[in-house]
Amino acid sequence: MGEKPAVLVVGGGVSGIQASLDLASRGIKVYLVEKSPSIGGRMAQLDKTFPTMDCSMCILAPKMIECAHHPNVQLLTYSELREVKGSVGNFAVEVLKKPRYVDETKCTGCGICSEHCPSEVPNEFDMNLGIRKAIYMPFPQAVPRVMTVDKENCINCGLCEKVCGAQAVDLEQRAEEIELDVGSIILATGFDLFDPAGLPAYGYGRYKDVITSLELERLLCASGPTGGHLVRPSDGKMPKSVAFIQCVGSRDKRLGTAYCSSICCKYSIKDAVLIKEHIPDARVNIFYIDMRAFGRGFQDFVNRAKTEYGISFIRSSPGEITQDPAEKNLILWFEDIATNSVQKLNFDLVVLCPALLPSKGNEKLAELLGIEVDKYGFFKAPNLIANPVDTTVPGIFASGYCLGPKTGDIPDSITQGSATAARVAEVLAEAS
Amino acid sequence: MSKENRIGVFVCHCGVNIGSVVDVSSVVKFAETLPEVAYAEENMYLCSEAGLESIKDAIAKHGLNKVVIAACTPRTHEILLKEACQEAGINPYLLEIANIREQCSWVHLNEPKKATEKAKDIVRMAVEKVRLLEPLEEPEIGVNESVLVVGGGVSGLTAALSLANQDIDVFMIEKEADVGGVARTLNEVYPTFQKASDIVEPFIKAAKAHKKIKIFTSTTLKDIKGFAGNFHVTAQSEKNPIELDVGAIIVACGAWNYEPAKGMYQYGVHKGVVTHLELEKMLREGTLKKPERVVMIQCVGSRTGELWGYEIPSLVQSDAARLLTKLLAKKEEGWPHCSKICCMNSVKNAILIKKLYPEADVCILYSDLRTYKGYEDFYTNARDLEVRFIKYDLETPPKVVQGPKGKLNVTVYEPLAGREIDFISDLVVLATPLIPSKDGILLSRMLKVPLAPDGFFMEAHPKVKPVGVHSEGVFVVGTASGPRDIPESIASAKAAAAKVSTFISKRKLKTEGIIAAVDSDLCIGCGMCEELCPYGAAKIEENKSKITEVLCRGCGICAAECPKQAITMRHFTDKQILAQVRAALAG
Amino acid sequence: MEEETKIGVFICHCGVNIGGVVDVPKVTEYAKTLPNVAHAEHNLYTCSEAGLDSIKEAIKKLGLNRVIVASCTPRTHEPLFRSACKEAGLNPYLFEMANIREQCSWVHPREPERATKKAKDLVRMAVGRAKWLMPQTEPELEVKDTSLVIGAGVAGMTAALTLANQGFKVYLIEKEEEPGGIVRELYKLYPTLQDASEIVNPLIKAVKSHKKIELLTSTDVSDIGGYVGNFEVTVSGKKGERKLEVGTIIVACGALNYEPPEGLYQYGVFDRVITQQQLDNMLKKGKLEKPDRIVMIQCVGARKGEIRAYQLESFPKSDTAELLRKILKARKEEGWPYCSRICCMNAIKNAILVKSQYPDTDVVILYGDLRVYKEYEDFYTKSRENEVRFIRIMEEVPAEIGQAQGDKLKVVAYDMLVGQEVEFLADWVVLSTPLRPRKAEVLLARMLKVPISPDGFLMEAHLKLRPVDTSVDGVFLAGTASGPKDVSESIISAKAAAARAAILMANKKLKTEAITSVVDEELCIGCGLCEEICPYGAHKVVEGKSTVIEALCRGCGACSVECPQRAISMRHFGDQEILAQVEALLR
Amino acid sequence: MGKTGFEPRIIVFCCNWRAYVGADMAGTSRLQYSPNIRIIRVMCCGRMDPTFVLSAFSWGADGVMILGCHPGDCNYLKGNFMAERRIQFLRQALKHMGIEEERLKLDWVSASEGHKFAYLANEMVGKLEKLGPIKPRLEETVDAFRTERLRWVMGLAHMEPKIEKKRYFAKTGEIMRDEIERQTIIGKIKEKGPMTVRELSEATNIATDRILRHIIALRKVGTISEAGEKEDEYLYQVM
Repeated sequence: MGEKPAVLVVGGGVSGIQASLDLASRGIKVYLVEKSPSIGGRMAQLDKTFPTMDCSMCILAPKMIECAHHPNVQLLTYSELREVKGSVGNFAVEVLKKPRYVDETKCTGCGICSEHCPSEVPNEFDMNLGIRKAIYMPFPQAVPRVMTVDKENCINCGLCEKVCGAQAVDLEQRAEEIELDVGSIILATGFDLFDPAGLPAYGYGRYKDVITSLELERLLCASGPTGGHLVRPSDGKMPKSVAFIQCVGSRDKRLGTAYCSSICCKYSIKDAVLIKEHIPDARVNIFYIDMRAFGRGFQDFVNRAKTEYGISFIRSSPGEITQDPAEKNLILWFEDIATNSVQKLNFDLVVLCPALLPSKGNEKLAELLGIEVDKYGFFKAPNLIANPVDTTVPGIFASGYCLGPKTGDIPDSITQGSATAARVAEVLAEAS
Repeated sequence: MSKENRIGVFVCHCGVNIGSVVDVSSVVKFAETLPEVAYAEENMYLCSEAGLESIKDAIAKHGLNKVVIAACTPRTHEILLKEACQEAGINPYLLEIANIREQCSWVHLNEPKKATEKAKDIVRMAVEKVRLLEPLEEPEIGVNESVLVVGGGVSGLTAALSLANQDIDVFMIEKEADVGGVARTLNEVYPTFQKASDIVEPFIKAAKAHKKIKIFTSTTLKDIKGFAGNFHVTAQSEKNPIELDVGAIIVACGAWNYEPAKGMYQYGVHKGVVTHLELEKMLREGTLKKPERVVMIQCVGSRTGELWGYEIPSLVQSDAARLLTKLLAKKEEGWPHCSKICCMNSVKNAILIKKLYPEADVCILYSDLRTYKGYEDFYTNARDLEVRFIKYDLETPPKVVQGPKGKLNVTVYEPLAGREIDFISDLVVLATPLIPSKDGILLSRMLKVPLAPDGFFMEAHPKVKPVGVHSEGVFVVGTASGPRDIPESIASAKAAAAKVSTFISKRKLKTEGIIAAVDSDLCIGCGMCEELCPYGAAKIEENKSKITEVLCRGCGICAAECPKQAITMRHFTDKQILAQVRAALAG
Repeated sequence: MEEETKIGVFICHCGVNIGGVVDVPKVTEYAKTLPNVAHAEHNLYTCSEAGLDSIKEAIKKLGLNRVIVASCTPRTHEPLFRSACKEAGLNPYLFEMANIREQCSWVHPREPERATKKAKDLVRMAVGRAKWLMPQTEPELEVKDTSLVIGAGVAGMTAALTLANQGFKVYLIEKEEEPGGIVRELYKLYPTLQDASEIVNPLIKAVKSHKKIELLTSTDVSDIGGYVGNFEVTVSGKKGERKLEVGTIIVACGALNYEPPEGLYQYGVFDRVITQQQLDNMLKKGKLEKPDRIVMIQCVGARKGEIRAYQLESFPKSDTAELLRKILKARKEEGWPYCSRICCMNAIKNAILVKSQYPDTDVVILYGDLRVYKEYEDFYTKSRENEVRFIRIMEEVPAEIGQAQGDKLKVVAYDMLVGQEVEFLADWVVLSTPLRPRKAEVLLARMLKVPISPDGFLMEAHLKLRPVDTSVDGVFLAGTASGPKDVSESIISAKAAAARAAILMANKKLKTEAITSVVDEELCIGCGLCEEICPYGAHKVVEGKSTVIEALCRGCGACSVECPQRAISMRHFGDQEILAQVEALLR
Repeated sequence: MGKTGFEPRIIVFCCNWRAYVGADMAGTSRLQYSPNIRIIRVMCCGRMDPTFVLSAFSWGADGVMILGCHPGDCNYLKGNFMAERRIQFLRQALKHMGIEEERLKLDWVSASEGHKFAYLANEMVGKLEKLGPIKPRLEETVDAFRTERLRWVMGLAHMEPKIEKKRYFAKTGEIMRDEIERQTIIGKIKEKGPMTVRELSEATNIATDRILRHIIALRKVGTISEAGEKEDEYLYQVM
């Protein structure tokens, strides 16, 4: 169906994947640009999804594979948007394909190379808790199933070249500039996490056992660094007491992130429940300001967390975390609003639920595309209610968390993915 | 090794060499206590016929299947002993030699107890290794039947001719424009007073004429690759590069004549001071005007100077490199060895002068007069011609200064008279030694042949293997391995030629069984071995390393580096070496 | 299939992934010995270009009519190999895969022998199965490129327009006289506080004028038949019945506001106890004369009561109307268990509106959790700046409403922060009530065979991954039909639904699985058991014989197991094909 | 050995072509040196596998000498250079193991340098007498030099780094430390049975978080796995 102009989707998270598939399966050519080596985005990093407790990867992987196999989808992983000219109907786009140092057509993803690679690197996919090699696949289900050389950490020893049965490694590979003509652009660049080091009182980075929720996801995940054995990073002890702190950076005017990230309450409950399933006799406290488990299915979830799993919810935002020098346990100081008293509790592990921020590239991207961002740096919809997935430039749409917390969670992201697909189809229909 | 080991240990007294320091019988007793040792005995001289016989007998009698021999260094006797084992039906690679002479008794003469302890350890180490040894086959390689002779001097020519006459192809490389070497520049040679040319010219003619000999003049060696039986030689003549494949190499690059440092005995300052080489020239060309007196000084630049002029810790340079610098610096220090031929040479020239100008007074200042062999009467002959021989101490060498009327004034302390004597002399002739040649030193590096402390080629064994060196297929003749006069050079050349022909005629040559083996199950084809092997013996084929046996020299670099420890060195496996280490520390 | 079976087996080393453990050549040799195997080979990477080519070649050259690849999991690579077969002119369903990596080499790396044996078994099983494979074609069916949108609320209209704009014919039916739904009633919308009309009216105008949209008001769906691509819908309106043939259906029937039972918070007892909807209405009409204080109570009838799990699968069959009555009655009393998601913002919005009209009116919001999620935080802040008071009360202790002097109401609640009871005199008590499913929905569900979620809304195919799809192909959900949403969320979901529907219609054709059930008319007695148990309604008994609607059949095979006459067989997973595997393994 | 006073035990690896002959030369010239040394003949000092040296130490050697041909004289062209690079690399490892550098000596002895051989022997004995007996006995670290990862990096030491030197050596150093610590961990577990992170940390005085990191790495390659629990901590076993 060549007559329809192609579409560029930026960001290979679940939202971008959905948009791509919906467009592709109706005969529209899609270029899916993803900056990391594999599509999958944040959802791939999650252990389970609330409230159904589906294994995140299990339900995502088929979509990823479908995307990879779809004749109308061309994956441009490990690539970035360089330049965009033109307007709706005909954008001229330049994509920079970063060198993978591996021939995608030859690599079978067998992983022998990384087995032998001497250079170890903390795996960002595992939130740096796990370990990967300098030549690596970020996670076993990665799509495309192709290795990538991280030159930052590569010592250029060439062992990978030698052991690769398929002769796929090419350490001399160069970056590639790809020119694309597309009729419309969908942005699905997702989010980054607030770095809790910005709130020194919580001692993130200072105490190894103060971690972020995404780090926890990896620790809980069966395919994570510890194989799903929940241990605390400092000494591998099973945490018998865990605290969740909500709104770390969210709803915080000082930090200029006044909004509610709108997923933390829900996933905290999920994670709390998971922890109880891992370590039944663990004490889990969730410190919150408002328990925002909004929407269908969640109230029940909260109730079960309380009654079935005996997770206790404390309405308070803790002031400080200190460490008991002897036991290395963490002491959490907070004001119990129910009783109006300052109290302290000991914890083996403290999980911070950081605010979701616009992903780092957004500003640049917005500049590149000439679209506006809101005061938080999320892409701005011209009319919040009537055209929620449009941006301020016709023909360019946004989907998923890059629109800001408009998106609650995965279903929202997917719905928006489809919605943008519809918008694209509309404008292309108009255009043609 | 399914069959259990029965090790025989033989400890050698080597006369008193070992026995006088190491308590041999206690070593034997100790050996008997070692695991898998079925038999142990001591022997006065294992390398003697009797000794070898007793080894063979013991092997037969006690059903031994492995042997440890504690004696001298394997470098000299291993072959011999291996053969003995072989004759007794034991694979030569199941023999291990414990070196308790060079590396024990001889170096701990004053500590017999500790030396004995050490000897025991060494024996235990050998036993431990032997337990793990496995029989090896030695892959055979063809031998190239042509020979390279480096240097076209008398000895080179001799060797070349005698080989050619045995129908062996000979290539001769000479860096000068013509062959003949030093001998050509000589006048008459002692003791027969023949013209040197009368000796050399026939050789030259014969060699040039011989169809089996190909001579490359004005040609210098560039590089030598390969190994015994299959050397690949590249050389450079004025015009074109030359490539040769030969089975053996004869080094006949000769020696240099020491040229005194400027000012030494006024040499290079006063034209009346010359070396014998220069004197010979005058005599040959008859340019020597009648002198009133000629003073000859012996041992100029020889028998002086340190054996090694360096302090050990700071030593990084290779000896070859150091020799070169010394050589080119023309140090006053001179060379430590006695050049052996100077005395006769001086006597000869003295006689020649006397014959020419009987009135001329010829005195030879010497410290020891070493007219060895049958040259004594040659010496008396000179005395009869009233050549004066005056002794001086090496400690107080003669002094030479400008004398009246352009003559020279030589002062020497006469120890017998106990006083100084002055001579006014027209001519002062310095007897300077033969010293290693630059070419020799360079060649030694190309051939990886060690040099002796004095800088000459080092014979495999000064007595046992005078013309062989530490590298198979390479032979040294003439003055390359030390000062020799013409007859001696010729003799050595003939000897070498004989050795070479036998070496060549083997046609097939067994190479070391000590080569690398790859366990391809472990090999991941990383190519480290290929990268590091100095001989290109390791190659990656289908992601696995393959060793080309004839190329492998057994250095073991690959084994030491192999990331997967997939490479084992036959006869020097990790197991075997570690067993030795353990044994060494077991005591 | 009279022609003899010629099976080609291709075994993959997958580098060392398989080859490193399983003895691939052995397995290959073994494969050759198996019945019907005409060719067997092994490749380093069968999935590589070279590998695929060798498959194609073999098919053409040797006339293979079955192909087996023993390598990794079919889940990732089957499509690749299938297409290779296709290119070589072999029906892709004659291809079979043996998973000897994920399910063999990778899981038994330390037991090569047993792994090899297992690999052999797996190959043998595949061979056994391959013999019985039949060529299959994936049936295609027409998809009508017209769509039916049920409900002309914001969601419905948006969906309709989105499709129409893409050139699809859309029937938009609405049971009221006018399109617009709930939103038309509303005053202003959060967070922009723009008039609802600004959103609704343009949509209404658009749908009325759009030539691709046929708007049928005062119309109800009376019956739905057919299946994806070919639904037959009967609608009844003023102009009587009418049959529509559409390819897809979008359900946008919206939701209702929960009306509290009489007496809950004195609702219906005191007429100054009203719902947010009523307040909104008064504000709109400007009927609200200046009050001193308004107290709002959140979560009235929401987040309460138990969730009942209905037997969903049996649900379509049970008497819906009856069940429905029960549910709604029960719910009326105990309220709905879910959080309605929009009430907090809605309350805040109204509070702000009141404040903007009467700045000195005291507005108090009693809440348990304030769920102003997303960026509505600003909105929340704004209200506080307008001095709206938020009081967190203990949810377990609901506020009490009583009559006070005059027409004021007394509200007593327990303030968590102060930790004690607080009392207010209020002119109005406003209850925030949730959105709840409407009756029509459940009735529709029956016709559409779309299951209902435990809380009574229509259920998505997958809560996470397919939020606007339903388990019935061709039927999609827009707006509040699948649960509470605010206006923009409804619009998004409507567009999403439109997108999903458009995919089907744009392709005009729908390829369905070839792996479906087939009925043997001879054997079928039309007992209808298959119809009973088929989860997708793919079986219909027509004239005493069961027929399969391939478009609906997903190939689960339940029917073929249950069929008492064994008249139903499955394509590609027939009894023989499966038994052959078992047999191959065990015999 | 039942002797009074400290008798350092020294293993000397001699290359077959020069050093060994040099040692013989010392004998031929009757040069006396102290009998604490035990010579092991290898074809070339390039054959020296670090595990030989480390084994020697772990089995009680107080010093190890490796003697080869002078640079440029190697019978195998470059074996001695290789040995040198390798030994440099090995020295770093010794640091991690707390073994004094002087205990390992690499030097060149040509066939004619009997003097030098004797000198070196005595010098070494002198040094070691000062140093006294060797303290650590780390069999495990020998295994570190059996690991592919470390050996490969060692092999690389012979080639010019293709990346910026500083980064390169930082990396290789880190790899060495990792492998040594990991083998130590494995060794300890093999010796003592399943252990917890904390127990391991106490037994090896490696920080708990490093231990955990190693366990994560070893777990990934299936070397180590959980083996039940022990007061709120996982026990780890070697597969």
